[in-house]
Amino acid sequence: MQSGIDMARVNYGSAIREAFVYLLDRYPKVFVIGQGLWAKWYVGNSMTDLDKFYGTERIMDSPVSELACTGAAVGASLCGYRPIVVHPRMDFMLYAMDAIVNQAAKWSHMVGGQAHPAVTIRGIINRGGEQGAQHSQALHAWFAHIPGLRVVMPATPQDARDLLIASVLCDDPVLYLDDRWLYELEEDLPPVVECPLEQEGSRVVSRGDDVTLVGAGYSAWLCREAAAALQQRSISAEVIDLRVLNPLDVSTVIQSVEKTGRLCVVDGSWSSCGLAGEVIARVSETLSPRKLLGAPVRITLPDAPAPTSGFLEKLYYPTLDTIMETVARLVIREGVHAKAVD
Amino acid sequence: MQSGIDMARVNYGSAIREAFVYLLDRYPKVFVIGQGLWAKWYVGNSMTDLDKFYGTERIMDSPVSELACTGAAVGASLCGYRPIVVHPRMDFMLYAMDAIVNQAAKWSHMVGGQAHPAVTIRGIINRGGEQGAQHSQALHAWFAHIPGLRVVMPATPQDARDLLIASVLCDDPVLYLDDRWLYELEEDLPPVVECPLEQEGSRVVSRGDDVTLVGAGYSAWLCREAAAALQQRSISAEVIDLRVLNPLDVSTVIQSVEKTGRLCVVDGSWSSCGLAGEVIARVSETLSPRKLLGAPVRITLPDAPAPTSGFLEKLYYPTLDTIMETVARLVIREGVHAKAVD
Amino acid sequence: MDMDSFELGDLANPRCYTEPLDIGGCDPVLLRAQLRMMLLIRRVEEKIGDMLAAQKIPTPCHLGIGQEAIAVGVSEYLRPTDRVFGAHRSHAHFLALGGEVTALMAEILGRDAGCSRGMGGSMHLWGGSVGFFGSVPIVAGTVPLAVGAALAAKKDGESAVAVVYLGDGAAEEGSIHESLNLAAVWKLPVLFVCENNLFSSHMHISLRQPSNRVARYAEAHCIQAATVDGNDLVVVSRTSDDMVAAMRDGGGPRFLEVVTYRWRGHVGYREDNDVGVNRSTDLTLWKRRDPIRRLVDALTMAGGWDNHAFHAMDEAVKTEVEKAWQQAETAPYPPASALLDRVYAERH
Amino acid sequence: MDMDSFELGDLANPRCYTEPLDIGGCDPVLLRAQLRMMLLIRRVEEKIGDMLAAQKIPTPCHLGIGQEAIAVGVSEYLRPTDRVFGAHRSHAHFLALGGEVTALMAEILGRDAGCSRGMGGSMHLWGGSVGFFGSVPIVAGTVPLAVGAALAAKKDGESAVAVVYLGDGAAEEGSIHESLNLAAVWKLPVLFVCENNLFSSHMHISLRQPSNRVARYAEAHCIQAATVDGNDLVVVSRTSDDMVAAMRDGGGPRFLEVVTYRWRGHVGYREDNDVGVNRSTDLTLWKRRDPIRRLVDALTMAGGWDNHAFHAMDEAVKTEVEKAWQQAETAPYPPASALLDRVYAERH
Ligand SMILES: Cc1ncc(C[n+]2csc(CCOP(=O)(O)OP(=O)(O)O)c2C)c(N)n1
Ligand SMILES: Cc1ncc(C[n+]2csc(CCOP(=O)(O)OP(=O)(O)O)c2C)c(N)n1
Ligand SMILES: [Mg+2]
Ligand SMILES: [Mg+2]
Repeated sequence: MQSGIDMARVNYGSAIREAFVYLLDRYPKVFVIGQGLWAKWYVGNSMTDLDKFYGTERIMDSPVSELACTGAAVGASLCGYRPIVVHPRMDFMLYAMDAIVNQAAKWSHMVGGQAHPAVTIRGIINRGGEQGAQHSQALHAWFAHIPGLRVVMPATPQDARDLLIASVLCDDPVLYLDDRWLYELEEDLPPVVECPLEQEGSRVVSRGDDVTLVGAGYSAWLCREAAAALQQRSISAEVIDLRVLNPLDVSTVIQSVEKTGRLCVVDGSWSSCGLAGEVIARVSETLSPRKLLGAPVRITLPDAPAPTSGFLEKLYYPTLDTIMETVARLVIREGVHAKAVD
Repeated sequence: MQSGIDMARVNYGSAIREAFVYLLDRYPKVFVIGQGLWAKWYVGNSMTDLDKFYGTERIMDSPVSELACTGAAVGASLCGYRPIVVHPRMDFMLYAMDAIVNQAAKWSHMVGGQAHPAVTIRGIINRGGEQGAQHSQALHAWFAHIPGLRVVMPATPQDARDLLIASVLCDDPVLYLDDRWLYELEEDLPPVVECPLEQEGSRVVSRGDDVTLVGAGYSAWLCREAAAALQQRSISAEVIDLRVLNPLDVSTVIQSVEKTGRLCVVDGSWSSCGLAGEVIARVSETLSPRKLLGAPVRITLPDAPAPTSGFLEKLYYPTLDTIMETVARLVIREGVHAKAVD
Repeated sequence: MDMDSFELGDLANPRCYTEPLDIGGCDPVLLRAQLRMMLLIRRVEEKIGDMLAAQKIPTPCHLGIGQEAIAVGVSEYLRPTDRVFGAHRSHAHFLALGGEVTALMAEILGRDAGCSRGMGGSMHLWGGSVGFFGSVPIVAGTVPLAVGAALAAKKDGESAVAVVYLGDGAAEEGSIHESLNLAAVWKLPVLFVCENNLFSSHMHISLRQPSNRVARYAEAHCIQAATVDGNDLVVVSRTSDDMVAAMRDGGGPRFLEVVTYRWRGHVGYREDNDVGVNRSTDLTLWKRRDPIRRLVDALTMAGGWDNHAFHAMDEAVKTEVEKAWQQAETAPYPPASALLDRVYAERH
Repeated sequence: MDMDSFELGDLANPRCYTEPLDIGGCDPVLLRAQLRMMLLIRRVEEKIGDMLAAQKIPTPCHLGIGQEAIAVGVSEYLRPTDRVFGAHRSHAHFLALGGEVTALMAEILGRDAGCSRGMGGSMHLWGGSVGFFGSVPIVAGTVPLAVGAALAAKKDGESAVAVVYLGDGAAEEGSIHESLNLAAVWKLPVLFVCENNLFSSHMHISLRQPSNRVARYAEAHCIQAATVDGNDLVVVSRTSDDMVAAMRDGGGPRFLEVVTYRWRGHVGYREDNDVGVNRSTDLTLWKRRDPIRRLVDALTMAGGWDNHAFHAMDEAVKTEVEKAWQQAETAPYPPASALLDRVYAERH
């Protein structure tokens, strides 16, 4: 670390809170609307006491009306505000799809680029804990399917903070999707430097030669952990954190797979028409098949809604072990030291 | 054609109507609910005068309440009925996502397999004609992403009829997605033979050796037309109609690509996390890369909402020409007569 | 519960309210300007109808002929800093605010000179400079947006208001009710203008709702509402003036239900485009409740106005409309790059 | 508009309605059975609360302690052929219909013997044999489903009814209003039971709606509604009896608003789990409006019932609850295959 830069250790949840503080302090047009903003338990530690500091006019807890609240934020954004809508679970957003997909995503295009809904829609992925099928979904692939939306999925405390700031300062509608399973993750953060969201994309977060591991959000974290553990087995994995899912930039993935010849994509949601398949498709359509030492692999949820019983939950979610076994099989199947041909 | 079988020439729109007639005649528990069912123009010729024949109690036109109407159909299906909800455009279904995705898709699983919402949700893909961004979407990939739903997308008059019947007789929630651009397509239909939806899957609709062309719904039709035209250029394309998008069966595609070594997937919706990418991902993760003579290709919409101006619409939708050029490039790039190695 | 107040009664009866308007106390100069605006809207829409019939317009158009008094009355007291939203049937909403006829025509023809730069057509209008924040065809789609625009106005603290036009059919979408509640509980300056034309496409309101006065919903949300003859320019103007003034003073949301009837089918140029319920008898009667004719009659009775004056005005309007159409027809299409360049803000 | 009828008034005042119930004209045998059911529900939920505190239950549980009279009163006149839907706080709804305590406990513990075979936990209950069609935690999620069940009942023509429990918070979801309209316009036999406990998680109704009587929405949709003390078993029973009887006779939908208060936090076992509005003073008062105590007092005053009888009943109930819990605790988890086998019907 360079000296002279103030680093502060924060976790993912409080890094999100820091982004709110940063934005609310500096940008009077920023306000927040959503459910649970005046409660202590809805959004973990990611917004603690913001209502006390910034007032209930800027931190607006709301009736149970996901559609109108989201639509209202879209409308306010058309009047120069930069609202952040908070959905404490992505599952609740199914009520708000019209505002997000029919209105926000299409508004700029429909009106000839003359107005832009600069709204940020924060959807929290909040799985596990025996919450069951309606309180566990991660629907990022849906939003990544829709042109006009930007979708970010931070995997680290720094990204949790900086991508939220970038999302809110972006003139387009952005889905900011954070994951409760990451809230305890700690990191030393430098001071904020604003960066335009359009310039953010996927990033190599650890270097390796044998296999390319790709994920976003919590899955990117799993990939990093897996890479560290694979090191012990003498498998050198390169890890790529996608960070921005729409527009999706896979250039880093392609470069990496060109080098490693092997691809494993991890995603904590469903497989079919999902994010992992998209990454595999992009790599497959871009690279000559000869560059690949083996068929790419994805690790996703089984084709089932989330169960409640903790016993079944353990079988349901991808774990470090799943990834390590899969990667080991992928690498060993084709021999660690095979090299791609041109 | 075998003698003794009664064939009748019908178009896709009236084939849908025949399925309604078949179901309403034989199954007293079938009823239909949705917008425009008593109008002449909403659903083309696919339901003409059904209200006159079966009464407005079984053909229920509805208030403009997509969510409650869809939810009501789900509820009725839990009481032994087999309702068909009609959404004259898929765009309107964005209001109904909770009933489809949180409720219907998960109901069986959530209650331990003790109850099944045997509801059919018909969404019409109704593009073009300068209708613009909110009246042109084809969101089949979204539903293909959700376990618990079945998704069918008929490309021929016979499938339009038979898959509707199979959908309604299936005990699971089914999205039946038909396409207005196919309504004039004619075919000679044999009498109905009921077939369980679970046994339906993708199908090779024309044989070829040089390239595998894959599509669903209108895109499958485009593929068939393209194959016929490519014949003239001495390119032999095998065409696969996916028919059922969830659960998606790609065995035919894999077998075909094993033979042809080349894959081109056409989809009339967006690329990212869409159907075409899913097919490519499945093939890529199943087949050894050595089986491929070239990188797979997809032809989809540009990453933009649908424009209104007819001038832009022409640039927006994939055409026969797009497919033919793409396939020609794919085949010629790697040489028509190259063969895959094992 | 007082079910009487749930019914429109005579307001829905086309045999009533056919007499000349009561223009007592009105400014005659203003009235003539409003008449001209109503006439302009009508002639524009008639022209669009003709061009639809001639198959010169491919995009679906929803004509509001017969409903002109509403937009003209409501717009009278609005300012360019207010935020107005429409829906699928919004030509009048756009024009009444001062939106340019050529920009509307060009939009309908999908040209780059259109008010939405040719990206939207009839169902997607935008007019930032006149305070028209946009119209889109998803039923009820703009209603929550208008609530948000009112929230923004309240935060701005400069007494701007938001206005959203919605139909009796739109009132069946749940988001309307969520929006009414938000507006009420947060006391937002938003005027919901419900154009109750008794139909949602082919379906009469009696087939869709248990009673025909839509304002009962607003009242349930504790929003002050009025239900008036939507074909009476004077009543619409006065009521919306009062409501908008109260809203500017921090009085919270208002709901204005204006009872009217559209003369054409749900979509397209034909009169008979609605099935399921036979409209033709009613339509003949409703044409006698013509908002334009009733104002003209009143002006004539009041003196200083005659047939001649009317025809002169009409000719001028028609010329304007023809000119606009011709300009629009020759305007270029958007460039091919518009397809991708207008998706995100940054690519400009 | 008559805004008075929009307010709950004394019904929301915990100092009122604390006296023993008026049980005049009631069948004492029935009353005791109902008392036992209320007691069973309370003891079951207290047990669940204790087990939550002891961290023996991982799944989120929403306790309805204090609200027992509602489910018991409403269920009295329902038949197994009726179709009842609940939501996130539905233990009482399930038990009052005759759902087995063991099946509930096992479900909460995620066991295969659970009423949803361990796939749902506390927030997803199913009891086909007693007419409990399901409860799920998406707010308002089941309301349109109940409308559909009522539509099915009407089509069946056998005078079954549908019932759906919803909260005051749920009334803010647009789908409720769409559902009310469908029920009204199609005259469907569905009883909307709105448990107005004045809170939606941490938010008091005064922060969420412009007035606190939810039944005003139903009235706007022309649905006959009543608002009653939800902690008065007799009143709840009688009103729902009347309503259900009218519905069986083809009278169309009804809306029953029952005013109550929950004694625990929104989720979990604690009392103080709500923030933003200080509940503690009110909670102390509301405990004096205890639906069980008020019935016990009334029975005691009427004679033939005393403390001793109550304690005997209570002990029997507690024993039953303990036994059920122990059975549930030792029941096996669903097989691993359940994950995929229960997604679609066909794979059985
Ligand atoms: C969500 C949605 N559902 C259905 C439609 C089809 N549709 C277009 S306009 C309309 C009727 C709306 O009626 P109303 O709100 O009364 O407006 P009017 O046409 O009478 O002006 C309908 C059902 C749509 N565009 N969007
Ligand atoms: C669609 C949706 N939005 C938000 C939530 C979070 N949530 C769960 S229960 C609840 C409160 C509901 O209040 P009410 O309907 O009054 O029922 P009560 O808890 O008082 O019984 C909320 C907001 C949810 N589960 N689903
Ligand atoms: Mg209307
Ligand atoms: Mg409540």
